[in-house]
Order: sequence, then C-alpha cells, then structure tokens
Amino acid sequence: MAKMQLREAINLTLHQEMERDPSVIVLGEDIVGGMGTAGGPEAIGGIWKTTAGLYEKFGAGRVIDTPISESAIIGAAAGAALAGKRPVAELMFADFVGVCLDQIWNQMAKFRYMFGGKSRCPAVIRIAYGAGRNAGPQHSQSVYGLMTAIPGLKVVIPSSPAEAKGLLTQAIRDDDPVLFFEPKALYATRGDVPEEEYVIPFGHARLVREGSDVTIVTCGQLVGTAATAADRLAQQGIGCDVIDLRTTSPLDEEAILDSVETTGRLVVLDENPPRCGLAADIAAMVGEKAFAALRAPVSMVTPPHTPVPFAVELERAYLPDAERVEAAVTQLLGYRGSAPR
Amino acid sequence: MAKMQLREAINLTLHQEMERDPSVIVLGEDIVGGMGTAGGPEAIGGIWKTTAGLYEKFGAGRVIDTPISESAIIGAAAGAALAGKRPVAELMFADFVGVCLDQIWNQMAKFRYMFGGKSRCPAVIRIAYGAGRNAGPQHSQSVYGLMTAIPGLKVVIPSSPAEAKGLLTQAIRDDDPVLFFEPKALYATRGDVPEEEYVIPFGHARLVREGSDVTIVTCGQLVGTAATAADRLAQQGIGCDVIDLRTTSPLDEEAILDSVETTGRLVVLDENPPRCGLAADIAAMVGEKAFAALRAPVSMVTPPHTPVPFAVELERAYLPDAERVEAAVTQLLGYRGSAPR
Amino acid sequence: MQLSREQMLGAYRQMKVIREFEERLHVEIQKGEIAGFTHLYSGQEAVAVGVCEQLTDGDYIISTHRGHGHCIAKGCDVKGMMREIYGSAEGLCKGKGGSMHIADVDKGMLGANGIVGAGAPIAVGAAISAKLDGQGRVSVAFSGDGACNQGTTFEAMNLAVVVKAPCIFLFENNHYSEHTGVDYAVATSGDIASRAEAFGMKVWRGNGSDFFAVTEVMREVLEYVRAGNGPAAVELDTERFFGHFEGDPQRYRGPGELDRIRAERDCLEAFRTRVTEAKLLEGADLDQVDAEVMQMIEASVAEARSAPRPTAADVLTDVYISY
Amino acid sequence: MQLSREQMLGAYRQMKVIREFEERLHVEIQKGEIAGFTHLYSGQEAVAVGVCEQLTDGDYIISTHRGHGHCIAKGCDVKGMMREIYGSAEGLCKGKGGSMHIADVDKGMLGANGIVGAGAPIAVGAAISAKLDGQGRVSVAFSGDGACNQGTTFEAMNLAVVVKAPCIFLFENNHYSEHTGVDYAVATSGDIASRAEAFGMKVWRGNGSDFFAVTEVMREVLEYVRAGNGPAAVELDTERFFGHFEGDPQRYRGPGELDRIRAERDCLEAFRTRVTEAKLLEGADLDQVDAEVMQMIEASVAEARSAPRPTAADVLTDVYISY
Ligand SMILES: Cc1ncc(C[n+]2csc(CCOP(=O)(O)OP(=O)(O)O)c2C)c(N)n1
Ligand SMILES: Cc1ncc(C[n+]2csc(CCOP(=O)(O)OP(=O)(O)O)c2C)c(N)n1
Ligand SMILES: [Mg+2]
Ligand SMILES: [Mg+2]
Repeated sequence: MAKMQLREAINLTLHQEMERDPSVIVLGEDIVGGMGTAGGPEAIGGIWKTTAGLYEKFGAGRVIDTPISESAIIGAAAGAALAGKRPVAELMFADFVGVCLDQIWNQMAKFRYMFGGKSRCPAVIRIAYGAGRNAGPQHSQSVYGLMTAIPGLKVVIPSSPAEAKGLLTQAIRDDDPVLFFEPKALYATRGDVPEEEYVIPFGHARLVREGSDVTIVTCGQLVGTAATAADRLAQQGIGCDVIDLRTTSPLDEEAILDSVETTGRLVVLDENPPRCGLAADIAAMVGEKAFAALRAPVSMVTPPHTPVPFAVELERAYLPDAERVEAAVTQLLGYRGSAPR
Repeated sequence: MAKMQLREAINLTLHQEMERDPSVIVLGEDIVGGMGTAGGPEAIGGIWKTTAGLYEKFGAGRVIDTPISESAIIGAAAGAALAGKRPVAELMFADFVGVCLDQIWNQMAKFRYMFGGKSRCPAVIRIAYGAGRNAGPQHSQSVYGLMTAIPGLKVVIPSSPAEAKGLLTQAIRDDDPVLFFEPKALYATRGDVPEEEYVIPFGHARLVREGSDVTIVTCGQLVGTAATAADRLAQQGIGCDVIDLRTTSPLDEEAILDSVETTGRLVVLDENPPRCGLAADIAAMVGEKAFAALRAPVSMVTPPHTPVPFAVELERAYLPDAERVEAAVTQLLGYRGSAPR
Repeated sequence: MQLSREQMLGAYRQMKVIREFEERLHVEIQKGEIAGFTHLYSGQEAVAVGVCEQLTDGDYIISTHRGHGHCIAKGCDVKGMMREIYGSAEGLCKGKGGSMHIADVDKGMLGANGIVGAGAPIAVGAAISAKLDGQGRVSVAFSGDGACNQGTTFEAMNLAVVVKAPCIFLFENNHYSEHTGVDYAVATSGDIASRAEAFGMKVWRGNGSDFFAVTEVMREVLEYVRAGNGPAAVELDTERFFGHFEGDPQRYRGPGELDRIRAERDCLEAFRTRVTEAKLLEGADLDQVDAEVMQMIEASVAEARSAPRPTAADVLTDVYISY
Repeated sequence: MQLSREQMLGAYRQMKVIREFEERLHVEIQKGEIAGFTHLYSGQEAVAVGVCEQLTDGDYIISTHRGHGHCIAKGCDVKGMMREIYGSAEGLCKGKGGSMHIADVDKGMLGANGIVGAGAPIAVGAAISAKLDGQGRVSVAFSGDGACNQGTTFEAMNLAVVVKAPCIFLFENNHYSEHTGVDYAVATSGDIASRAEAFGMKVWRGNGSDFFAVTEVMREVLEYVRAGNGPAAVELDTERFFGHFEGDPQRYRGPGELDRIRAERDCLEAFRTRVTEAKLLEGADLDQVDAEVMQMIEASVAEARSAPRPTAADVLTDVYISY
C-alpha cells in the first residue's frame, strides 16, 4: 500500500503492464513531450503527467508521441490491436471524441461483431473527462454517456486511485475495446493504492455507503459527491446505499436492482446532460425491472441540458453537488403518491 | 395536394426555400453529381436524388458539390451560417456523423451558448438514416438518439412526405442548428403533400392513432410500424394512442404525459440501441413526471445492443416490427403488479 | 522482375477469380438475389493482385467499400466470401458484415470498410505493430481517389512519416468517387501522388491496368519499405468497369467510355496478350485457368444459395454483453 | 506598402495592447485571479495585427485556443474580453465561453476555438458565403503548426481550392505544439507551406516577427484572394514568449531560448527600431502609446475584477429549450 495521486496510480499501472506484457504500447499527443525540441524528450509525460517516464523506460517503439490528429491516433490503436498489440491511446480531453468518433464507433466497436466474431480489438482509450476545472464548453464534457450508447464498447470510470489501478489493469488485459474515463478533477487526489498488480473485474459495482432508505447510483468524480451527501444524510438518520458503477457498460444491473428492491427509492447522479444520458438509462432500466419496488419516481440529478459554462459561478451551478443530491433524497422520502397505482 | 415520394417532397421543399430566400444554399457530396466528368453535371441530384435539379436552377454558387470530407462540409455549413447564410448540408448516411461529430457537437451546437447568445447558426444537416435496406453495420444506424443527447441541437425526424415538407421548411427557417433525419427506407414512399409552402412547428407531436388503453410513442420510419400494430390491436378492441414525436429535441413532453395520464401504460418504440437511447430517455421522463399514473412498467421496444447486422434475416430480427409492438402492448395490459407500491 | 510460370499462372488465376466473382455478382444482383449495397471491383484486378501477390499472410492490408478484389487477392476464402455476400450464417463474417465488411485477420486482411478514409489510420497502426516486431512486414492501405480527400487519410500519412511506419498508401485512381470526377474533387487536378509526396514520402506512379507494371512498382516499393525507410505512397491509374454501386445509371460517363475502357484497359486482356506474345505462357494455359475459375465461381454461387441462413438468435452472438 | 503615420501608430497600438493584455494576464493568472486554461499570444502580435489591420469588419477570421491576439486585432472590445476571461456576466460571452471561446460575429470574429483544427472548415464556410455575396470579402483561418496536422485542416484546404473560396490559411509557425517541436510533428521537417502548396494553392512565407514583412505579404495575398483567384496559404515564422498554457514548465526549450527570442524576435522592439531609425515615428510617439495602453489594460483589469458575476440562473439562458 502506498499513498498516491490518481495520476500516479495510472502511471504505475502503465509501467507495470508494459513491463509484464511486451505487446502493450502507448500512444498519444505529447505523452512523451519535448519530441523534436532542443530540450529533448521530456520525462514529464504529457499534460496530465500520466505517462511520465514511460519513454525513457520502454523507448520510442512502444511509447509513441503523435502529431495532433486524433483520428489517426485512435485508428492506429485499432489497427495495432487487430495486429495483436494491446495499445493504450490517450485522448487528452473527452471532448476530443468529436474528432475521432468514427474510429471508436464504426471501427473498433464494430470489428468483433461485423467480422463475425473472428477478430479481437484489445485497445484501450484513456480519456480525461469532466467538469470542475473551468476549462469551458469544449474541455469539460463527460461523454461517457454517449459512449455507453455504443454497442461493442466497454466503458469504465474509476472514482479513486486504487480503483483506477485495478480497472486500468483489467482494461489493458481485456480483449474488447475499452474507453477508460479518468476524472481529470481528481488527478491530484490521493488515496491508498496496493503497489502489486491486481484487477477489478468489469460489470461489478462497488457499494460505497450502505443504507436502506434510498439508493444513489453514480460513477467517477461524482462518487465523492454522493458519499458526502450520504454522510450528511446519515447524520439525520437517513441511510443511503451509494453505488459506484465502475463500468457503465457492462452495467451491474443486479447491484442496482437489489438495492432498489430494499430501498424502493432511487437517485441517479450523473454528469452528462439529461437527454439520452446515463441517468435516464438507469432510471428507465429500474422503472422497467423494479417497477413494483419503486415507492417514488426515480430522481435524476444531472447538469442542465446546456454546454458546460466557463465562469466559476456558472460551472458550480452546472455540476450537481452534494446539496442537490441531499435535496433529491429528501424529496423522495417525502413523496406521497397522489393517485393509486 | 399532390401524391409524391418522400424524396420528392424534400426536393420540392429545397426548391421552394431556395427560391424564396437567396441565403439558402445547399452543399454535400455528389449532391449535383457528375462534376468534373465527361458526362458533366447531372440533374440526378445525389445518390438519394433529393437534390435533383437544384444545380441547374440555382447554380454552382448556391449548390456546392464537395469532395469526400464530411468535417469540411459540416464545418463549412457552420461557417456559412455564422456568416449569415442558411446552409443545408447533406450527410449521405447517418453513420457518417462519426467523421464530423466535432463540427456538429463542439461547434454548431455550442456557438449560441458559448458566445453568450450573440450569434446564430441557422444550419440544417440533412441525414439519411435507418435500417431496413441491408446496408450493413456502417450504413444503417439511426443516430438521432446520440444527437438528442447534445444540448443546442434541434433533432427532427419526419415520418411521411407531408411531414417531411413542413418540418424541413421549418428547419431551414429556424435560427438554431437542426439535424434533419430522413428515413431512407421511406424515400420512395408516397403520400399526399400540399404543394404550397407550410411549416410544421418544432416540439409539437402528432397523434397518429387514438385510443385509451396504451400509449405508443415513436418517430420516423417506426411510426408506420406503430400504426400497423395499433390497427391490428384495434381489431381486438385494444385502443392505442400512437404519438409521432416529429422532433426529439425539443420534445413534446406534454403530449406524451397527457396521453399516459389517460392510458397509464406506455410503449416507447425506438430504432436506437437500448443503452442511453431515446426509449430510455422517454421512459425515464415519464417515470419521473407521470409516476402515479403508470399502471405498468414502461416497455421499451428497441433493437438489441448490437451493430446493425447485414443479412436479411438478421436485420429483420434486429429492427422492431409490429409484432413486437403488439406483444409489448398485450403484455402491459396483462401486467399485474406483484407487490403493493 | 522475372516471374516464374507458376507465379504468372497464379496471378492470372487470382485476377480472373476477381473478375468472374464480380461479373457474376453483377448478374445476380440484377436478378435480385443479393441484398444491400454492393460495389464491384471489375477492371481494377491488376492492382489488387499485383500488390498482394508480393505480400505474405504476415503483411497487412486494409480495404475499402470496394473490397472484394483486395480480399480475394489477399487470400480470403472465395466461397466464404460469396456466402457472406449472400448473407449466409456460414459466410466469412456469419452474414453480419456483408459485402462491405469482409475480413480475415489471420490472413492479414483487416477488413473491407464502409467508411471512406477510415482504413488509412488503421493500416498505420498495423504498420506500427509490424515495425515493433522487427520482421520487415508491411501494411498496405488501399484508398480510392475519393478517399484521398478525407482528413483521416492525410493524418495517417503524416503520422506514418513521423513514426517511420512501414505503411504503403496505395491509391487506386479510377477517376471517380461515386459520380464525381477526380479532376474536380482532388484539388490538384486529380494528382494524388504529389500530395502524398508533400508529406515527405517517396512516391511511385504506375499503370494500374497493367499487372506487370504494378508488379514492378510494388517490387521497388516493398524493397524500400521493408528495408525500414518508412512509409511510401503509390498512385495507380485504373478503371472501374461497373457503376459506383450496382444500380448506378452512370450518366457521368462520356459517350462510349465504358466500351473504350473495356476494350483498351482490360488488365486480363493485357496480361494475356503480353504473356502469349512473349511466349511466356500458352493461350491454352490461360483458357484452362479460365475454365477452372468459371467452374469455381459457379460452384461458389450454387453453394452460397443453399448455404445455411442465419436465425434471429444469431443477432445476439459475437457481443460481450446482451442488453 | 506605404503606411501612413496613423496606420503605423494604430498598428503599434494594437500590438502593444495585445502584448500588455497577455503580459498582465500572465501575472494575474499566477496570482490565481483567473480560472481555467489560458494560452497567451505574447510574441506573435505582428501576425495578428499585420493580418487584421488590412481586414474590414466584413471580412472574417477564425481563431484558435490562443485567440486573444486575433480577437483584439479584429476589433473585439478589449474590456469585454478581459471581463470574459475573468468570467464576468458582462464579459463578451457573458462568462460562458472564457478565454478559449471569445467571439464577436458582428466584427467578423467567428470565435477562438478550443478544438485544434476546427477553425479551418468554418473559415471555408464563411468564405463560401463571402464569395456568394460577391463583394471581395475574405475569410482567414488562423492555425498553428500543430493544427496543420489535423485532418480538418487538410480537408478545408482541399475544399477551398475545389470551390475557389476566398479563404486564407494563415499558419503561425511558433515551432511548438504544446511541448512538441514542429520538426517532429510536421512530417516534412516542419515545412507547412509546401504541404499547402500541394493542394494547388499559391503560398507565401514570411517573418512573423516583423510587422512590416507580414504587412507586405498580406498585401499581396489579399490582392490575390480578393481578386477571385481562390484560396491562398501563408506560413509565418514566429515565437511564443510564454509556455503553451499558463503553468507549462517549458522544459522543451533549449538553454537561453526564452531570453534569446525575447531579445532577438520581439516584434514590438523590431517595430520601434525600424520606425525610429527610418524616422517614420518618434520614440516619444511610441512611448505615449505605451503609456495609454498600460493605462487601458490597468483599467480593464480593475473593471473586470469588479464586474458583475454571473448567477446560477444564467446557466439556463442562451438555449432554445431547458430540460
Ligand atoms: C465517410 C464516408 N463518406 C461518404 C461515403 C459514401 N461513399 C461511398 S464510396 C464513395 C466514393 C469513394 O470514391 P473512391 O475513394 O474513389 O473509391 P471508389 O468508389 O472509386 O473505389 C462515397 C462518397 C462513405 N461510405 N463514407
Ligand atoms: C482536437 C484537439 N486536440 C488536442 C488539443 C490539445 N491542444 C490544445 S493546443 C495544442 C497545441 C496546438 O499547437 P499549435 O497548433 O502549434 O498552436 P499553438 O499552441 O502553438 O498556438 C493541443 C495539442 C485540442 N485542444 N484539440
Ligand atoms: Mg475512385
Ligand atoms: Mg505552435
């Protein structure tokens, strides 16, 4: 066990997996840094510093700094994966999915199915996501909802350094394409991380808090928000199950449904805009599969249906916080059906 | 009134709007056809023939045939719109959103908001969408769900020639970016179309069938499927409201909720894969806003969470049909809550 | 490059297989036997075969929407392909992909591709992998003259040069993208190779209707790329004998154009004339190949027609999860 | 090109405004006054001003993540910009866009842009519109040496040539994209103009640290493009004086590099030397401009600091619908 930042946990995982398996390669913009400069290749490892030291250790053949051309990067990852490698591509901001969606959606995600099950595409795309750093409308989006909508992709969102390490290890070893969303607002967050290798399997949610009154389902950086809300509610005697999904696809429906069977009340806390997002997805699934258990409408706590605004006050109002979660929980507990069902 | 194909209704609309407003321009791949060939510019008007005759009538300045480069096409539409034109760009297949998403999502959709309300981007993107023509995994997708998820876009899906004309007219006159999804399987479908100009306002759903037992909400080419199901059910004495959304954003929540208040039962019929799709979106909205009215779980009738397969038998099994809608309706009517709510 | 008798017969056979595969599909599609959109490769055979005959299973290619020729040339099972195009459950992709998505990764065939321009970056990735393996293997990205305008193609070329990937950008200039002429859409009056050159790549140009010309060019190119000099680009001038897709009225063609290209730029005829005039092969040798190929195509169609059809349950296989 | 005294003073003032705007932001950011990611334009002023001084409000430009200089040069209100960067409700974009999204469509400024390479296609669209209007107006796409590798940039150049759009692709080669050197990322050893040329465009090259050189180049370019000859490309060599974004440790720089470029390639110093040596302006004239600008920047910061802040309700405005 060591205390480390989320970015360090990711860096350690990359080091360990590259050491273990020579077919693991990494590629992306500035993931080395300093290529073609007087200063020379930098150990800095990209603007997030998640790839620091890899170039020095594993060399230019396996640590590939690329020009600004995300379609080429993701396409190259797809091709290298088809050819037997385990590429880990970095997309600097989730918002840049816009310039390379085809390679994710129509290529990687579809190979296995459209080639009749006769190919594997074990590529990982690491993606820094999320609001909270005042990066404005084109550098703050979450995007994991859009990706969850795409058949063939696995979508992973760690919520802490230790989670990041186990989930990234699994992502790299997985034989399907994995989109690995790193909450960029948490890069500097510290936590205890086992130094040895371990995997966290996909499709198994994590119970972060336990309580029998309301279920709160969330993922990524909002897990902390939900936990804070649950802790405050606990002081008022209200018990919440807080479920960290870890992976939105595959989705651990069982964990959600089991909890709702007990609580009868669900808050879904999601960072995507509300329309066709993850909150709606889970609300609908529960509405269908746990209809009889629901004692109140599912409450979806999301940002409004707008781009992510820049100014501090605006972004603060945009991103759901613990207060909004608490209000949603309280409201559910106060719900009295107006008509018989 | 004239009988015409859906493609002809679109073509007529383009003619009328270009005639009326000199700021309307059209652009896309092969929308003229024959540029730079011995045969010369063709009156054929693209592979869908929706732009036939425009070049001859309005000339190369307003009818712009482009190289294969969708990002440039959509970006050019965005730029021309900012500069005061009303561009109508054609995206040959909805699947190609993958190669130009950034221009749709991070550019067009965000200008108004991120420029503080001080710009207009009256661009229309016409997009042929949908399964049913055995075009395989990369030429059959629906995509309107992904687009509905994006704040700032208006998303329109006509279901008949007359609807197409009125909605496209509104799209062209609208001051926000509009994604106009044309059901390609219906291009040759005929219907009565008023020849004069008319608009169908956005955000107003259309009641296609009336009945008080179950509500069926759908759009685009599946409106016909839902109507068929409703007609067959009517013969068994089961009455369905069939709601054609027309626009998925803005969404006519009122029309849906009003109907569900009466019926207490909802089937959402959608052509997107199920995760984070339109079916979930509407199911969740209704689950939240008409909780007390629901007498059974909302039933989501969608394709499975896979790419669109090629073979006739596979695609037939993939795309929801009237039988599946009927089964869903019947099941809802048979629902008996197992536990008290 | 001196080819053995066997190599020549083999190459001719491959070209003939492609030709008859496509000519037969043309007929079957008109009869309504085949669903979906199909893009035929007839006329361009010398390119696919001239390139792929010099590759091994360890080399990679990636193809386009017009992929049948590349697939056959790279060694995909022809009967499996026919079954796929017919949508059989026993097609090469179980009927899930169809004409535009035939792949056989074990043969180094990374897929036909329905998205114009999507192949080039994927080919660069395979080349990066090959380079790391250090065995001199290469990756070939087939692209059309239309695809060369797609941003992905440019990005891929730049990336390949930057990382010195053993990738060959093989542009088949058949003068049309759909209905549009290359002189219009490729801003440099249709000159593709010069644009590739501007990325710092060595480029070759050649007559794509002449198998021997293609072979010679590719010999040089492969020597250059396998030796670790980084990527290269090749522009080959060729002709497609059918429309863009089956059903295309081809009004963009000049008068008599189709007859002329069939008469003057038929790579199979050119091959026959060349080898018989030079007495490298007898006409009878080729006739025999022709007969065998016709029989094989006939058999593959017959078999594809009666091959097992997929069922609804097959929609749900080859996924990691079902919702 | 002979500039009047007024034109010279005006240009100098604009460059000085940009410089001091950026130098001041650098200080304020280090104090923690400003949120988010900010990319400063210091060092490149001669480009923005040399280009935009010859444009009118009817011409369009589109900018990049490093947009302050272009915005100021194109006539955006400086105080409104400062308020925007501070996130005020009365910023040019009401605090919704921030540094990377400043726009003023009425001034022909179609936006800074956070997506590298996204601007070029948008500029082509504005050029298409301008061409249709037939008044000789043009559209300028500012791009960096990194952005020139993005597929969209290539697509835009090809499209512009095909439709003969009056679009100018203005590449500011400041030798770096983030931490990466242009010689590495631009496969042609950093030569951008030749790549543009390969799209069939006429290209110009120049010293982007010399206002008069930029002016002369742009005079020619604008004459060419306004005359209806189609697009053109310009590559200007320049320097950025700060890091990629504020907070960048700049380890990629060579020893003494920052001092050297400040000493040798400062476009404001070069301007001063040139005009005073040639006795076109007095040092005192420039000093007075300097003083006025410093005051204006000071005032704009003071004002931005106390400008009204947005409230939660403002999140929901400027949308066509609220969910
Ligand atoms: C991204 C994308 N845009 C457009 C299309 C539609 N389309 C299919 S083939 C084609 C023309 C391709 O021309 P070219 O690259 O010359 O190949 P050819 O058909 O001549 O073999 C077009 C526009 C597509 N499939 N994908
Ligand atoms: C599509 C996209 N990819 C990556 C980035 C991250 N990024 C922002 S600026 C930049 C470097 C741009 O370099 P250049 O074009 O030379 O402009 P400069 O910063 O030198 O002004 C990068 C990689 C981005 N904003 N958008
Ligand atoms: Mg072609
Ligand atoms: Mg730069």
